[in-house]
Amino acid sequence: MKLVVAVIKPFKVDDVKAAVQELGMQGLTMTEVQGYGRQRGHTEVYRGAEYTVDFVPKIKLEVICEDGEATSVAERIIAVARTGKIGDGKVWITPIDDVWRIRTGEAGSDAL
Amino acid sequence: MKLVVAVIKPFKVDDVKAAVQELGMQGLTMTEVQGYGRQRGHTEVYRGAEYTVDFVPKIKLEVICEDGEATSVAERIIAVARTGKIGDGKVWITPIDDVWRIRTGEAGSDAL
Amino acid sequence: MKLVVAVIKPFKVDDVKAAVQELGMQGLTMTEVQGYGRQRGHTEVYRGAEYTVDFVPKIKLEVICEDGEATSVAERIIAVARTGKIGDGKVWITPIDDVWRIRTGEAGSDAL
Amino acid sequence: MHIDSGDTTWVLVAAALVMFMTPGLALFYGGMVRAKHVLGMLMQNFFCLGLVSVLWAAAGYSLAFGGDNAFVGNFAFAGLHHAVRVAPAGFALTIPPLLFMAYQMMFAVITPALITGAIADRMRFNAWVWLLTLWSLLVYSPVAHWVFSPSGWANRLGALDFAGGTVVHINAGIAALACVLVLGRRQGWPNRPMPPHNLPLTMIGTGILWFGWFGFNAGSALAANGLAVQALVNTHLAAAAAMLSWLVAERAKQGHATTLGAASGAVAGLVAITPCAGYVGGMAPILIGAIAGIVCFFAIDLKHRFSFDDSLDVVGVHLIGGITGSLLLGLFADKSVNPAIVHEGLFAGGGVRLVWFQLVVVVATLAYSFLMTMLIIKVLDKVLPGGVRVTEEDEEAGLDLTQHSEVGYSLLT
Amino acid sequence: MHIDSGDTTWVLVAAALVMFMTPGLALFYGGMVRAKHVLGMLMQNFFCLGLVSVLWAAAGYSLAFGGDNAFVGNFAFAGLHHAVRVAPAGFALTIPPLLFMAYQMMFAVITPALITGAIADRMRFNAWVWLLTLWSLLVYSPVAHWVFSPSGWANRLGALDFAGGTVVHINAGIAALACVLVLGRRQGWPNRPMPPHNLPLTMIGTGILWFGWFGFNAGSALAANGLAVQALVNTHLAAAAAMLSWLVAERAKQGHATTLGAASGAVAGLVAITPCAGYVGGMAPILIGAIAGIVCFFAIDLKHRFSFDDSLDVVGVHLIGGITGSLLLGLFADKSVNPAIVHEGLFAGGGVRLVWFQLVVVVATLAYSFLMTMLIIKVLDKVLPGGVRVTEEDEEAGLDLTQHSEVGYSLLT
Amino acid sequence: MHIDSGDTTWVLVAAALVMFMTPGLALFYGGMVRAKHVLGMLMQNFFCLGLVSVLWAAAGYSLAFGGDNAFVGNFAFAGLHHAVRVAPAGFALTIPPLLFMAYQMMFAVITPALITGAIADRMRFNAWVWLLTLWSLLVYSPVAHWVFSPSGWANRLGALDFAGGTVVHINAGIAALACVLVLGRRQGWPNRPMPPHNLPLTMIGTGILWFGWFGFNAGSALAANGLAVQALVNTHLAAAAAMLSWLVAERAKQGHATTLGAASGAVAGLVAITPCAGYVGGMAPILIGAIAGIVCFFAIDLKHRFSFDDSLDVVGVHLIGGITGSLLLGLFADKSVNPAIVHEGLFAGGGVRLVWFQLVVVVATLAYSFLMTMLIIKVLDKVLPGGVRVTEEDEEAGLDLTQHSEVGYSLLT
Ligand SMILES: Nc1ncnc2c1ncn2[C@@H]1O[C@H](COP(=O)(O)OP(=O)(O)O)[C@@H](O)[C@H]1O
Ligand SMILES: Nc1ncnc2c1ncn2[C@@H]1O[C@H](COP(=O)(O)OP(=O)(O)O)[C@@H](O)[C@H]1O
Ligand SMILES: Nc1ncnc2c1ncn2[C@@H]1O[C@H](COP(=O)(O)OP(=O)(O)O)[C@@H](O)[C@H]1O
Repeated sequence: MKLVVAVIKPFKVDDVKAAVQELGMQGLTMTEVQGYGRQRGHTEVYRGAEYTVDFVPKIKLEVICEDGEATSVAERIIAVARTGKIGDGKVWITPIDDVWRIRTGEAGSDAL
Repeated sequence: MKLVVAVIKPFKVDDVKAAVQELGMQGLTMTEVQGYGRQRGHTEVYRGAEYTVDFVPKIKLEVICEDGEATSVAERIIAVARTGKIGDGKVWITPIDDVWRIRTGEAGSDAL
Repeated sequence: MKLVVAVIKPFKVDDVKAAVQELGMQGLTMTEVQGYGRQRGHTEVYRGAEYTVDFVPKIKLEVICEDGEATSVAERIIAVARTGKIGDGKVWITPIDDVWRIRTGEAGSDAL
Repeated sequence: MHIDSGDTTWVLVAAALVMFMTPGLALFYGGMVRAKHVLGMLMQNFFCLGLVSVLWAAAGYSLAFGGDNAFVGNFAFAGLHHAVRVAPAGFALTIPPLLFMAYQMMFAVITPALITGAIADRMRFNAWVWLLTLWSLLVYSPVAHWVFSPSGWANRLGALDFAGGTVVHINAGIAALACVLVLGRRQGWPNRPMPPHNLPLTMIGTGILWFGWFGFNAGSALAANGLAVQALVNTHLAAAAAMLSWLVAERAKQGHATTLGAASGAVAGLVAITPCAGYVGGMAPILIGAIAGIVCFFAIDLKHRFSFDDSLDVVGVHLIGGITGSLLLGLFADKSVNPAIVHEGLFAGGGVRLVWFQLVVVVATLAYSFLMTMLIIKVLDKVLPGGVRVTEEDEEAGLDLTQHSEVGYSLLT
Repeated sequence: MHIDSGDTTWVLVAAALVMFMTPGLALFYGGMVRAKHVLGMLMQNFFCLGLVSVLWAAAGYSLAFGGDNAFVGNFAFAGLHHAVRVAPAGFALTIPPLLFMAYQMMFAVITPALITGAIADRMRFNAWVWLLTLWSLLVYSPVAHWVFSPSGWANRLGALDFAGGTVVHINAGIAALACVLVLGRRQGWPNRPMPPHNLPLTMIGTGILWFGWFGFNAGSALAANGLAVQALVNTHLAAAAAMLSWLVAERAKQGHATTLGAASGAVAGLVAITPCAGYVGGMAPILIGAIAGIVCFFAIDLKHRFSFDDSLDVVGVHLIGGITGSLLLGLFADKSVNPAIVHEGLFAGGGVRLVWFQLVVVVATLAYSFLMTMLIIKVLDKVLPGGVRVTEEDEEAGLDLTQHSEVGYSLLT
Repeated sequence: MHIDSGDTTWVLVAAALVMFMTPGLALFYGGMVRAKHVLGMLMQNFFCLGLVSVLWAAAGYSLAFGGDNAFVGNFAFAGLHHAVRVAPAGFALTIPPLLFMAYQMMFAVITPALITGAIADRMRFNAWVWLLTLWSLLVYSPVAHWVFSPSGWANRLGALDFAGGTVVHINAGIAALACVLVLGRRQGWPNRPMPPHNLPLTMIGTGILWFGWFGFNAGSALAANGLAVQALVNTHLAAAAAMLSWLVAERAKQGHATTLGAASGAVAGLVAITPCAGYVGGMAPILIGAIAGIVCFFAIDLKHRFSFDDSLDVVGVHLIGGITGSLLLGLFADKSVNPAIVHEGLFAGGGVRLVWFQLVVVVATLAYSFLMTMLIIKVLDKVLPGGVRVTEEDEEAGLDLTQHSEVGYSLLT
């Protein structure tokens, strides 16, 4: 089992979700995160005091899938989430020892 | 070291926390996430415009534990977080290379 | 590739970000989380009803880096995030199979 | 009939202020529920402005102020018939009669709205619509007639209620208790924490309520005269003193003076001074407020002692606060403040007679309102498909989504 | 000239209430946009208080109420010259003339503010400043002159508009449409969900609007008399009835009565009763409100049918609601309510003449306002560097950050 | 004594409006602090309504308006003794004397509330309670006596302050500075970003403040006459002009016109016009407002230059704005607007005498208030266990949790 993690631009969530679904994945988990990287943040001004905010809102998606599916899921996300502008984000894959579905207790592939 | 990750229904947090504690785990980290899966989302209506919201609020719990404890932690979470209805969530285990406690710099088991 | 994960006190974010940057890391991802551990939470009172809140706001930082850099990143974070008081948090390292930059499709080290 | 433009202005403004209290109450309560129920709460309150206003024009006003029966009005003013030119029997108004109708309409709107605080987070909206309709016509109008109409038995008895201690607060408070007994507790109460989701919202509501209450109490003089001024001063000082005494009690008992406590104390004082506003003077409002603040602070514990889930303390604040004020009036009512008083209070040398009359009206209101409300809600629970309470799943998911298909906040889009 | 202190107080209060409506509108709209645009919306509204007030004192008041031309005022009152002592021609005031200026100023402020709901989330602030300046002087003042000034052609014709059905709502509503046609749709509309970010904020705004509208409509009697009372009652009942009818329609069509629907219905009723407030009586306001609630509920679908992104339904609520009220007045206007009526409505036995006059003024307002607004905004789009619309990136990032360098909420610091 | 119902209504309403300003101020400030301190801020403000009102009835009113000493009142009205029937010496009221007491009470409440903006996020609640008590009796009442009481030395001198430029704004502003100097800076200031946590809340507060300020300034005419009207118009136009000038300055200096800037500018204009409201006319309020907007915009930088953490710019806006208005009045005061003026302003041909008198009163207020406040807070810091400032940990955790055991928002339950 693998966990594919993607940090993407927020407005790409629906497209990526649809794309992942098309590949047959039945679910995913999404988290609101703040990203720091090459993409510049912004400046805020309150009564003359200027604050630089370096973090940019991003969405983190996590998809658990079979070992064999991981790369294709990652590639699909990369294709769909791309705008070509700085800050499009990252995708990475980490190993998973085991996974269970809480409702049934099923493990492994059956848990997905 | 292992990281046990659970995505559960929000109102189960307190029970799961208590259960994990009973197993001797000294801490955990919780994140508010949005889940997409078999469980249906809901529809919102604003002045006639209907929006389907596919994501359902979930809680992600992360517990670091010894290799040998991981499965029992996972099983305990599965037992406690189960309602038997769709959307109960997933539990998975990932490997950890090393862990430290920031306050003391202790590593490995001592860090927990 | 490795993923260094740190759960720290919120007001340490800027310092840790700066420190990680000095080590040459080009980016990181931050999530607002709630931690449970040795650090006590607090009590709230609303019209006589007392609620104990066990969870304490924490920040989770994730940094992807080369295998060789992981430990030094972790150590640097530990040094900077330390206040010496309970609740300073944890740092851990997990393996990553592969990583891509969405914008360009570059993989591995080039993705960072 | 002489119409005075100054008096007319004052009652126009007072009507507007009392109208504004219902949105204020919505926010006061809305901030105290959990985020997933906030719209359900706001809606139950705002809806009173819609439904009760129309019912009032159609029949409620007439049932409260038409005719000269001792127990209930008639249909003489139904559909606002004659209401433009004819004042209800027994009123010597210096304002257009229709303005009296409008001013009283705002009271009819906010009274049932008070109930929503007790039944928070678990009533089907459909059931609320029916409860509101029936309660407004069958409970509010008759009780208003007893007390506010010169032909009402309570009024004739010489019992006093300047601006609605019985009609509004005790009436709504005991009705709230009846509803809670039928509805049952929120799931998880009292073990699961249910902290207010947005106290700044509650404080906005508190500010609006305090502001509007000047119209409620001082407007009840129906003229811009010394009595209105006395009522405004009493209102303000009672709220202030009750805030202080609540905070002192809270600090003593639990170690902290809370923001919600300040708001709650102020409201308790406003409730208690409501019946007294035009009948007491000097430092009496400060005393009445201070007593009410402490009494209500301890009264909110009743629900824990007797295990009924009066979610936002309508019983503790409005019922007990209203009773406190109504009975204290038996002590403090003072003819030198208001010559219209027939029997003076105990401390003004009038003996216990007024205390006794006050008690009679309080008990009568408690009994009538409790029984009628019980009847109404039990019948509704039987008759309405699905009963009066939402399903467990819907309660868990929240009133906002399940009753109204909306969510309160989408801060992250 | 006799100054009555009661009347003066009422109009002082009414002016304050109408002023308060602009912040109320800001919140009403502000809660409905997405979080990243909330300050942009609040700012566009609050800014009207700053800019239009100064313009009004400088020239706008004079252009609306100076002189006796049928189409536009003159500069007799410019810079408030003479405005302290001299009432505009044709007014027999019992209040200080300067108060009339102030009261009308608040109308001039809120009218263009209504437009902001249609153009939400995509106009450059700079463009709004210019649009506001030109629209206020070239559109609002002349149309106000036509209808509100005794020498205006619409007023002379015998057409009726008690408090601004044409001048305020139709005028702003059709201008909003013109702006939307030039600006285009928000990115992603109508496919991308754009739910309100903070409905409690919208409900605060609703409460303030309802409260303030008493000043808007009942204040237009310019005296504290029976007419003001009738206007207040009409205003309240129409809002109530429209809330109910909107909710019924919504429930029937989509299965749920929503909080936003309750607010929207109430505003629709308030809009429709605005022209009628001092001209109808009895249960007519309930009828007018109920009709407006349903009509506007269906009207908000027009934008989907014709694919124009009237973001917060200014066309559906203000334009259509205003037309509904103005035309229904042709049916319901009733001399027994207000003897100043020249031609009575159809149902009061006055024949179709008033309907016809109402139609003429509605059409004239639609035509003039639409064309002038179109002209203004097209010229601005050419002349202003960067045009009237923000860039795609700025729209994505939000008006708050890009136009004002601020964010609305930082709840987690 | 003739009581006029129109005048009485106006002052009743004005009292209600000024009361409403304190919740408005609470929200205005509350939105600007960080989320963990929001209740602390709201509480400090709402608490003024409780404590100061009771103190005012007990002694404060009497110390401000009792007797005919030049420097301070006496105890003639203490406990509201005689206050129902007897007006303070020198007042020819057309309203019930008790109403004058109530109206002035609202000023006494909001003045110390202004200080909370400067001391945000770091004072123990306990210390605030004591500071409030002492400041109210020892600073507010005497200064109010000097200026507002006909027997006060400043009043006798012929210096002018229509609605509290010195008594309220300069007095609170300089007291705020004294408190800040003793309390010290917030941890991390000025390096750590401390952005406003909820600007929509601040804008709600701004709307309420603007609305309430009509009661504050126009109510100070104590009658519903041309003077009240002029004061209302001046108030509105000054706020409008100051909003514009602040935004222009901001835009010029930093490239953006901000929402917080619009709110701040409006408040600066309201502050500056306060002393002038019933003494100037024509376009003078626009000039005064425009000047105040720019002056205050630059004044908020003083704290950075001199490194004192006046957290929400009470010094920059209220102190400097109040001084600006008080001195400009020396130029613009105009007998044709208000015949009660003894010495006219420079531009009205009265020479520099009034400027000089204004300066004397400003300096006297600055000196007295600064020294007394300094004394009070230093003594409290010594005497109170724990001093006046919260611990470092408590400041980090927030006033809400540590002072009140509450949190402002729980949006996710
Ligand atoms: N080394 C890293 N570890 C974890 N997350 C990273 C890392 N570098 C970038 N990110 C995440 O990816 C996002 C995009 O990165 P950025 O450098 O701005 O653009 P790009 O990926 O297009 O080069 C960041 O906002 C951050 O959330
Ligand atoms: N493949 C997946 N990868 C990551 N998270 C998943 C995956 N499938 C489901 N989830 C998470 O588990 C939650 C529950 O899944 P769901 O399919 O709704 O019910 P169940 O687990 O009971 O079959 C989802 O809301 C989502 O957060
Ligand atoms: N076993 C664990 N698994 C995951 N997170 C943990 C674990 N133990 C602690 N944490 C996280 O670390 C934070 C700090 O832990 P705590 O025990 O309070 O202090 P310390 O690390 O200084 O001993 C917790 O708030 C929690 O977020």
